[in-house]
Amino acid sequence: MVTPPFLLHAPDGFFSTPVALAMWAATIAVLAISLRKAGEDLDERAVPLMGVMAAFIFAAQMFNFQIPGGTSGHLLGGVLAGVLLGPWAGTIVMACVVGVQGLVFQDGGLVSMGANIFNMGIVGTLGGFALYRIIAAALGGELKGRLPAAAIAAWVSVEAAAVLAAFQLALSDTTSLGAALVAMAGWHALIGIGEAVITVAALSFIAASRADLLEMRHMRPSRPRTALSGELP
Amino acid sequence: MKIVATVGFILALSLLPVGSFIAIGAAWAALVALSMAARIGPVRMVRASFVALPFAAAALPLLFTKDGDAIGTMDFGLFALTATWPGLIAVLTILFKSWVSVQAATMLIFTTRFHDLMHGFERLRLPRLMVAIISLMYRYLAVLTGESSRMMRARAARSAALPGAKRPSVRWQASVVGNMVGALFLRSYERSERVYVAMQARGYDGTMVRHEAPPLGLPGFAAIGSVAVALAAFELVAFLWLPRP
Amino acid sequence: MTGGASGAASARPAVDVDALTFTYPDGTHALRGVTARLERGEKVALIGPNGAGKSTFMLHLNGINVPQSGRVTVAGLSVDDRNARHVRALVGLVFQDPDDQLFSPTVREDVAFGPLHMGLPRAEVEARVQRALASVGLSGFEEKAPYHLSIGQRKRAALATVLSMDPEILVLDEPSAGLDPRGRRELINLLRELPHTMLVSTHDMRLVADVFPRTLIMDGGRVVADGPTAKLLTDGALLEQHGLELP
Amino acid sequence: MTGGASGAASARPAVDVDALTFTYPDGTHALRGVTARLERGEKVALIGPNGAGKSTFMLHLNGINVPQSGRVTVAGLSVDDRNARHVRALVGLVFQDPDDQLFSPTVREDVAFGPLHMGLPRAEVEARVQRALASVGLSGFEEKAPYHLSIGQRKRAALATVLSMDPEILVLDEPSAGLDPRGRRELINLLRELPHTMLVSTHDMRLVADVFPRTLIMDGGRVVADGPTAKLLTDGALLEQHGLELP
Ligand SMILES: Nc1ncnc2c1ncn2[C@@H]1O[C@H](COP(=O)(O)OP(=O)(O)OP(=O)(O)O)[C@@H](O)[C@H]1O
Ligand SMILES: Nc1ncnc2c1ncn2[C@@H]1O[C@H](COP(=O)(O)OP(=O)(O)OP(=O)(O)O)[C@@H](O)[C@H]1O
Ligand SMILES: [Mg+2]
Ligand SMILES: [Mg+2]
Repeated sequence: MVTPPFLLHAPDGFFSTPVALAMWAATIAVLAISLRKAGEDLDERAVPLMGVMAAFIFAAQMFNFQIPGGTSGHLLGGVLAGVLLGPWAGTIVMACVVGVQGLVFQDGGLVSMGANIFNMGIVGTLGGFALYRIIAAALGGELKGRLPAAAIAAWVSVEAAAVLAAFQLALSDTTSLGAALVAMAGWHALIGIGEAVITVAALSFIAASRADLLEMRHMRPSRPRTALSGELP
Repeated sequence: MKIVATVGFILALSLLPVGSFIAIGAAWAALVALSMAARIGPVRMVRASFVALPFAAAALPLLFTKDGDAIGTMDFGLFALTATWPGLIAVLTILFKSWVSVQAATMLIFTTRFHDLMHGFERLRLPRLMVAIISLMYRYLAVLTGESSRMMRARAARSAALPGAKRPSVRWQASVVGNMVGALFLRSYERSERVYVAMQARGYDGTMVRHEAPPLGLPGFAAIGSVAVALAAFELVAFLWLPRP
Repeated sequence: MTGGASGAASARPAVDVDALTFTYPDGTHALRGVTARLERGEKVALIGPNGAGKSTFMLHLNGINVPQSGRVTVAGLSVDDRNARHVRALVGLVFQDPDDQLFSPTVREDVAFGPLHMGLPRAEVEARVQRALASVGLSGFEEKAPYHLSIGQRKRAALATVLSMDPEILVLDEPSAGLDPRGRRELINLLRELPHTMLVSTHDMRLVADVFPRTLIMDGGRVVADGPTAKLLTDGALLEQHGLELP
Repeated sequence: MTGGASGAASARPAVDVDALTFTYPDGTHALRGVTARLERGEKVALIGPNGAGKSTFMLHLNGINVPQSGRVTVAGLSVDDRNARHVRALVGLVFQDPDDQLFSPTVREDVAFGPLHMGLPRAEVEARVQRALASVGLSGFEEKAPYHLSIGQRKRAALATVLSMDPEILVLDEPSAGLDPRGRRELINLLRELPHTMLVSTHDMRLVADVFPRTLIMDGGRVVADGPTAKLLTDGALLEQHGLELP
């Protein structure tokens, strides 16, 4: 019933107005920067690529698995989006995902959307990607080093989003900091493990099938393979 | 226009002071009246609004952490939790606010076609790149969630169990999900390439040409203005005159 | 021992479906009383226009959908929520799009998924993987990424992913879709060789005529005809009435 | 005025391709010297096994791929980077999967996409949308989301998205894939009625026999046969050699 990562999708009413508006301001500022940066290194393929990728993140969050105890785990996708699309485009895509979830599917509120985008889209993707880059560089930059880097970044990104949400709830006087931290951070420490396993498995799957897609930060057209374009070399 | 009104409405709600149950109730009544006018059964709206419930857990601790007159104490042996009146009121305020807000947003969705929503965003100066991404995303949501549910169905079809055999580990299941995510990514990536070629074939060269959204005009601004005045008045009344416990 | 699925079942029909109905949550009446019976070892085609309910019906045979009313019995085992997982070991369901079915980085892992999930020991899993790949002619492809296979190879790999579970009954949804004529020919030969009880839905009348002695026609959520393929596929009026055509 | 595309072209062939080669960046030689010529108003089928190069060839006719060597001329206009945009207004290309082609939230927006990008005025765009939808039998579906259409309707909507650009030449990749027999029949009637010059790739030999007087067979990146359908499709040895089969 309760799909835990979506506890990060706060509905309206849980953040006080000043907190919600402040987070909106921060979100808009970062998105503006992302749009400019993404505009610099994406070509006219950007629109179809990012549109379909946003739908992909959304659909990928549907895959679930049973955790003993009756709940189920699934992907959040911030670090994955950052690694696959680059940090700026990934941030924009995640913002669209969270935005549509709030607007169309009532998964998170409208006034609180600024905070939700900030926690999941910006901290998760931009922050997660930065961490991924730093660790990957420290490990030598090879694929072998990049997978553990992605694992750590994925775990930290979920945990950081949860801690941030806890602080926002406490600042809003919705709950006490201690209780929020214990509930959110504790629970998401576990969720984060799932996130890390899924992110690593997804990246190694892609590395095994289309390593070229992981090489480039922004993608170029390559071979479209329709359902029927048969015999491969 | 509707977007502005909805966000304004929710903003006004969230500004209400703790304990303004009458004001929240009034806002809810207004919403229900509107929904009747728009012929969406209130049942449909209320049902859609229960998504906020799981989040109630986050507010519950407040019940115990506010100082004030105690309602009751739960004794857990090692420590005791004391629920207080101010705590209860705070929790209820949050829950009601959030419940009514969700219904307001639901109503926006039920009464506005996605297409018009996009036009609305263009008027609100959402960057065109994002508008274009969101419309494409919305279009391909159905296609890709269809793919992901078929993949899950195929997984279920092979998830057999022999009597007495042990369950596969959580870790293994999580990595299977990771593989499925990877497979879906490749399918989606290739889809995006085919979509790009299909767009190119019809003259796309990087800019999305669309019909301009019809301009808002004087009536539009007047409507927004009056909504703003109404909400401000509502706020004032709620702060100054309506009784709160 | 729950039902003597393999030994004692030989006298029982492989599949026995009685007055099955199914309505999707959005109110679509997809099945309005389906009754059908397959004997062990029979190969039966299931044809009918788009939306007839063929796929919905097939999902019942393996417990992914459970009967809302009516009854489905597979190898003597009644299909319900409780033993759906057990039934899945008996019925191998292959979907139309092999990309839905192949979600592992290598062919081996995909074919091993079912046996691993059943909790079989490692050596047994490996033996089954080898056997399943050999029977579809893909021995030696263990380490390939399914992604790099041609459409015809992916179709066969998808079949191998359920053969490795040693099912008694194969249920295939549109196996020939998207194949070129040579690929179709290979598929036809493969289906002829496999010894399993088979129910196969398709729009490909040539495939029906070539492989299946018996045919069911569905339309509007019901089985509207059931008989020898040779007889049904020459009844122009019947086919016409259900939006089908002569092979 | 760039080439008198419509008036003076009547004497010229609709499509003229000479010694066209194309290699993908990964080194696959997809086309190894394709030569072909279509007269105005001709309806030609393009058949061949998976991977023969049919789709790659079709992408050249509309300037999405430009010739690496050899020459492609469409209605007297040589296809190169410079006039690719102009060529796209002459050649309507429809892809196999209608979900790739229908990328807008409503049918109207999708059908209007081409004309809008040609810079036509609003009223003209709307008139063309109506005309295109009428000719595929989908008038009244303007506000529908593609998601809510059946597969047959989506296929026809995809065709409307290029008809609205008023092309001279239609290039269709696998138009009958996934349709049930009735849907196929409707498609066949539609293709017969449309007056355009047509090049259509397919694995559906019945479709070829029913609609196209002339057929091209491709294999291994070359056109290996070209002639009247009636003659090619009865040449069992030729078909066999290229992995095809009699209709
Ligand atoms: N983007 C690409 N990059 C590299 N190779 C490609 C690409 N697209 C196709 N190919 C290869 O080029 C060859 C021709 O492919 P093409 O899709 O044109 O064949 P086709 O005749 O359309 O096949 P089908 O009947 O399966 O649609 C094949 O070997 C294919 O694998
Ligand atoms: N998940 C779903 N929710 C609601 N309705 C559905 C769903 N899946 C199928 N349907 C509807 O149920 C009916 C039967 O569909 P089904 O897919 O079983 O037909 P089919 O015979 O397999 O058709 P096709 O030949 O196109 O595969 C159709 O009217 C279809 O629109
Ligand atoms: Mg079906
Ligand atoms: Mg092709």
